[in-house]
Amino acid sequence: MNIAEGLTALWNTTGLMNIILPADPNLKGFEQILHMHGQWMMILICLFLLWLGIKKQFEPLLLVPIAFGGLLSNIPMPPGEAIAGPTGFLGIIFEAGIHKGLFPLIIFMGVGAMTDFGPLIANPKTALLGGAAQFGIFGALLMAYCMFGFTMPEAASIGIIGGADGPTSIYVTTKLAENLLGPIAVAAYSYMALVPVIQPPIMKLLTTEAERKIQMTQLRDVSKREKIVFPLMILILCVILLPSACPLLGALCFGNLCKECGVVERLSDTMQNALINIVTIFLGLSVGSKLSASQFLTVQTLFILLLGIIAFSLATAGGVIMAKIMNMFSKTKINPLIGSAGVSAVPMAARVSNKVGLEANPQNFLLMHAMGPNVSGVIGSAVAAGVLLALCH
Amino acid sequence: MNIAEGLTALWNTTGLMNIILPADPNLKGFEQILHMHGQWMMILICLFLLWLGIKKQFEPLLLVPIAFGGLLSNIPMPPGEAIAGPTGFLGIIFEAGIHKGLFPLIIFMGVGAMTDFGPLIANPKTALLGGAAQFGIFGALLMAYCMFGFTMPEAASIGIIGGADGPTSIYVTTKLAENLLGPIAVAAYSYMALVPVIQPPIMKLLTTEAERKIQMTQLRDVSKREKIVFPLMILILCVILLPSACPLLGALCFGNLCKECGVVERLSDTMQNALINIVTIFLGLSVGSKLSASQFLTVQTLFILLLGIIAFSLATAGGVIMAKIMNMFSKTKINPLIGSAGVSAVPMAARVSNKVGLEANPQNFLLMHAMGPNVSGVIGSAVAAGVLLALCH
Amino acid sequence: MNIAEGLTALWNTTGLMNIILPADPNLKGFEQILHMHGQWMMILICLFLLWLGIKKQFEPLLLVPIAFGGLLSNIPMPPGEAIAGPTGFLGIIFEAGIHKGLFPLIIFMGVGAMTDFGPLIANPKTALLGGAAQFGIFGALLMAYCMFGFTMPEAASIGIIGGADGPTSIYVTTKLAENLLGPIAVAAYSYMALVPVIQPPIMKLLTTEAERKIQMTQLRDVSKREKIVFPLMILILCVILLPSACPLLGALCFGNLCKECGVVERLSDTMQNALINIVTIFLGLSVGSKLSASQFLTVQTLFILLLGIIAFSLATAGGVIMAKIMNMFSKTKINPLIGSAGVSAVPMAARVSNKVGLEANPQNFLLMHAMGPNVSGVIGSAVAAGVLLALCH
Amino acid sequence: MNELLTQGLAIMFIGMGTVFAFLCIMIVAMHAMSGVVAKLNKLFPEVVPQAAGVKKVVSSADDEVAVAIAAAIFKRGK
Amino acid sequence: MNELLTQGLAIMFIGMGTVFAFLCIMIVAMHAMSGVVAKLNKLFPEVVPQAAGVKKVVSSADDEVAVAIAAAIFKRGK
Amino acid sequence: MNELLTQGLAIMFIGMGTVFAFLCIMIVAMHAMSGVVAKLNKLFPEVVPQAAGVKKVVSSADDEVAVAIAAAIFKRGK
Ligand code: NA
Ligand code: NA
Ligand code: NA
Repeated sequence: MNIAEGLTALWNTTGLMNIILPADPNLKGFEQILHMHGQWMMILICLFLLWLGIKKQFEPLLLVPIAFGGLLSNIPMPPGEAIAGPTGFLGIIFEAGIHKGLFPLIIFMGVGAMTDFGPLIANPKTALLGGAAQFGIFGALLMAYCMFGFTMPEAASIGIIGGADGPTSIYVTTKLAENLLGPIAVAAYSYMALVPVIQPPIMKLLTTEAERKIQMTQLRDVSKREKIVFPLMILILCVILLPSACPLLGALCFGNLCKECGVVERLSDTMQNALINIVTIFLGLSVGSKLSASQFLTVQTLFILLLGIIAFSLATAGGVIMAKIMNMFSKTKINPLIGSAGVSAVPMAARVSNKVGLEANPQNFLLMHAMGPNVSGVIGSAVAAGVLLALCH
Repeated sequence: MNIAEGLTALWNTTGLMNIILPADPNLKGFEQILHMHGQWMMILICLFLLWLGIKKQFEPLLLVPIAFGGLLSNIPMPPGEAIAGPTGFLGIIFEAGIHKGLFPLIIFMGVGAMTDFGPLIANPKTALLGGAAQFGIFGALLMAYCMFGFTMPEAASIGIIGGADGPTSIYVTTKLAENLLGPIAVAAYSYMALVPVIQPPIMKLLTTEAERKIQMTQLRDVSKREKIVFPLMILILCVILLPSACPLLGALCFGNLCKECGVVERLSDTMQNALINIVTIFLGLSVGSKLSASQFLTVQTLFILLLGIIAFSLATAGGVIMAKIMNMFSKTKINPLIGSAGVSAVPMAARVSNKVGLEANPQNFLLMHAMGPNVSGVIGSAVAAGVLLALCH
Repeated sequence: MNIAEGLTALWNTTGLMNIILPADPNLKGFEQILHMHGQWMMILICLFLLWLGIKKQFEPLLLVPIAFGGLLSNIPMPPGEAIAGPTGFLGIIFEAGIHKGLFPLIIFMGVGAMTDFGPLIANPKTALLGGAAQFGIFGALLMAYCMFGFTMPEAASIGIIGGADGPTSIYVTTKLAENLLGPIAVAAYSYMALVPVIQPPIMKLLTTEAERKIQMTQLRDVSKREKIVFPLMILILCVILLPSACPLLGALCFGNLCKECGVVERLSDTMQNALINIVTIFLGLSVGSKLSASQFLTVQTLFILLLGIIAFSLATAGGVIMAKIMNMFSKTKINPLIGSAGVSAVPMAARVSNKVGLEANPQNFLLMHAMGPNVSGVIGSAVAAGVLLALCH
Repeated sequence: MNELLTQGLAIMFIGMGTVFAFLCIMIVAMHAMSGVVAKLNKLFPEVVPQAAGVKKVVSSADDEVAVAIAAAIFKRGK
Repeated sequence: MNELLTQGLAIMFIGMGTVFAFLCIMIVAMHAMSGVVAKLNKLFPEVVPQAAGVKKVVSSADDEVAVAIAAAIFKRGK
Repeated sequence: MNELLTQGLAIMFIGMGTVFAFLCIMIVAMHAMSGVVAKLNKLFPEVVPQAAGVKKVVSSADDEVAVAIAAAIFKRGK
């Protein structure tokens, strides 16, 4: 090898040479453009996602790694050496952590170890609000399946965006429609960050000023024993009724039991910190590695983004309307604003309820009341995920 | 699929349908009952283990994850999707971490990084007490092999319960008799928690009031250099004499060297905290995944539980008697109560020595003296494990 | 098996029996000696490396685990059970973490999360010093290839020692010449620790007293935005110009972006602590597992040690001379002592610049000025690594 | 299209039905649990075991460290 | 030997050339970036978003904990 | 049964023998080590290297951070 040859070899590996791929004679029109220009377009999109994460603080803990993973996976590399390929850095992590389903479950453990089910135990009926909010999942599924031509497993994965629960979305999509993982993850986390924007207009539209002013009575104290028994009870119910939801709910309950039982604080601390952080880094990067042009720059992605916002809106509406229905039959009224917290997106949705409530009545602190539907929304989404995994597999 | 079909499909996956398996025409009597009813019985047993861990605080750091892993692995799932199966969450972790032997070794590293060999270095002859306590291992092995019909590798795995050292038990059992991993791990950790109950009567039975009042002289100071050289010395001895104990003792010595050398505190801290905690979570869950009815609800498990307590008792007696023998030949008397600390179960056994000693003589602080046999018991068990791995493989 | 048989079996596994292997009739002379006596010689060498790490504090965070891994891997075990073999503890970790390239990249992430590029952004032209210091890499490569008979991939791996960057050395060597990983890693980390010894004489030889007294003007403030954009800019440049450097620079930039963007502190903290510490433990141990006699006790190792120190010296000289050349063409003089910091070895090389500068002029604080070339040296080495990976693969 | 709609609606009804069924049973179970625990709390007041619990939180591993620290202090105090 | 030297020197020139090319382009890009960012900082002063940024650093996960803590305090304060 | 007992006892004797052999050699080695180290400690008193050791514990990675912090303080102090 002399200098000229070496320079040529090096030049041929540069991104300048490969960022625009040569035309493929078998492709036409838009597909051809995508094939040729997809990589640098994806790099721009990932930079936009980074901006959303850093500047707009859209769930930055996930969106920054996802977007960076997307950047890395769209680097033009010689075939067989792509960072997201089977022997590449991100490809290996994806295979070990996402494809086999470990990472979302570990994150769910951490979520369990951070969640306080006390407000739900103190006011069990608010669980119904978390159930009604799952209407977002099935409404979006129905539309995706009947109107947008997705297959049933794809439609189920898209619908689950309405669960407003990142790890659940990633877990279900990996099992049912891995090809849509990139756009679904991006949609799920983006819309979770947009909860304070999406929800308030819907909440105000569906409630009267008087309803928004309803004050709720102080929650009762919840004893330690109840908090310890609760995760076990959920798991047993899940075992009896819906085993397919058990990996997700089992991980959640394990984390929560470790938190509440008070004798394994070392483990609970680790789940809430070192472990969840490490897994978040790798989950984000490797989910991002699925942001390839051929899978992301499609009309399907637009549909997914559209269906995702529909799912969030339906979920919000479902929770609020359920609260109003419950008020028809119950003497102790609940403020329908806490219904919107049933979408999960813990604890942002509960904060939105609180904020809108304070606007109507400055003495009306709904935060703790909204935590009940909020955490039951997590359980509800996991149950819905179990149903979809059982039926659409 | 219409609603009726869907509901039927879902109903067939429920635990209600599958928690009691249909009768197998090839099985009879007790085996048939186990086959049909084993899963819910195991769930009850796991709930009992959880209660032991949480309420009775039996080694909760291990018993809570083990019991929860047992719960998860006994959930009736469609074949091929079992959480403890080869593609399930716990199955994957078990394969990667336990079957290949990594987790117990990593925990042993952390144990090394937490252990202070100073009291042993200050009074080397107490190592003999830690040796004598290994009689529990071989006594139980002998009984398991000759009286209970276990094979030699199984008997060796059962005997090692008497080492009172969880990671050693798991490491050896994984190599020699993986089918017994569930009951052996449960027995090992349960009895370690029962040390304050099992040991005192044996200790009092074997010693006179006068012996229990023996006061021991203050331990000398141990210099930093001795503490640094000690783990290397152990490793070199192990290399020369018994390479099959090197994975275990090597991990222990590495952790201890990192602790004592004083120049890698970052690593030592990590081994004692983030790393050991993360591995404990996954080790516990995946060991628990071996708590299946077919492997746990057997008469063998009863034998193992019985042999385990015999092993602990023999180990305790061995240590105490050895101390009395040593007193016959030595001028500086040692209090035989520190002999029982030779079973390991660091540092609980040392505390028991201290407590029983204080009962006999309120001025008699045996804690530091008991740490010598206590840590040498860890080395002794690892040596015994090496012998068994070399001969029974 | 009776006692005699058992004792014989056990005796045959002891290290005493196997530490000196039987003569191989096919080998002669020095090779025969190595074959027979290699293991205990390597154990002595590893003890020496431990002494360097603990007593002399040569990069102890890496050298202690590497040396201990070397100890463990030279334990005479029955074939198929070697700790560094394919089913052994260290062999499994090596395969999963080093061979697939994950560990060095994860460490590079952590390095990125600890690095402040501010001083480089404030004074961009100092990047040239970090470039000139890469002369060490290519000078040593040339000598290794032309004078010492190494193949090109081997020569490239040896040259990269001159990058003074541990993870880069390990990453490149794993890809190009895995057989040399042991000696190259030892050389890289040892010489990085020797920077305060190797560099000052060269620096003083190449500079005049007047030059060493040059005072540099205060660096300007760097805004948060610049620090956030910088890692992205580097990555984009790398994508365009040299995709083969993208895994390394991508990991570095990801870590740095997480540090600077300010919205993912949890992740940045984890990268700088739990994650980098855990990976350092396993990287060190498993790199050490390549310290086998047949690969380390060769004349090549001597050559590598020699070439390594040449590489460091050339790198130092390159940086200093470049600074003097730049002073010829620029009005604002830079102190050539900061040129030596271009070798990376962050932040030790920058400290050496500062110390030698203070000797010449007690008012001359060069530390922050030297951080510019120091961190650009990291980028320069990664670029050089990319070139070598692209051309020598 | 019609068949799609039938299937989609079937999934929707089954799904929402299961979610509500699960949550309703959960609500019932929570009320039952609260009742049982309230009785338990009366029979075996929580305070004492709790306090012990908090104390004993230090795990065996921490104990080990604690012993080592105690030893160190003991030495130094001499 | 001669061919080795040619090849070795080729790698050296290509390598050093690439390193310097990369760093020179980087220097130019850094100057450009500094200019652009300086203008940006004038147009949209950094202070305000920064302060917000620092405040909002607590992640959603931390929030959850914060809410739980707030709840606990709230209860106790009663 | 008889053969089982023979084998079991053989393992027992070998095992306990090995454990005691190992520990006895360890005891001898510990005494030897203590002697050697005691002499070493006289020849090269431990205090000085120890103090240095403690100081230098901060690893190169921490140093990096330290430098960054120093830089930040330096800037602010201006
Ligand atoms: Na939800
Ligand atoms: Na023991
Ligand atoms: Na460098």
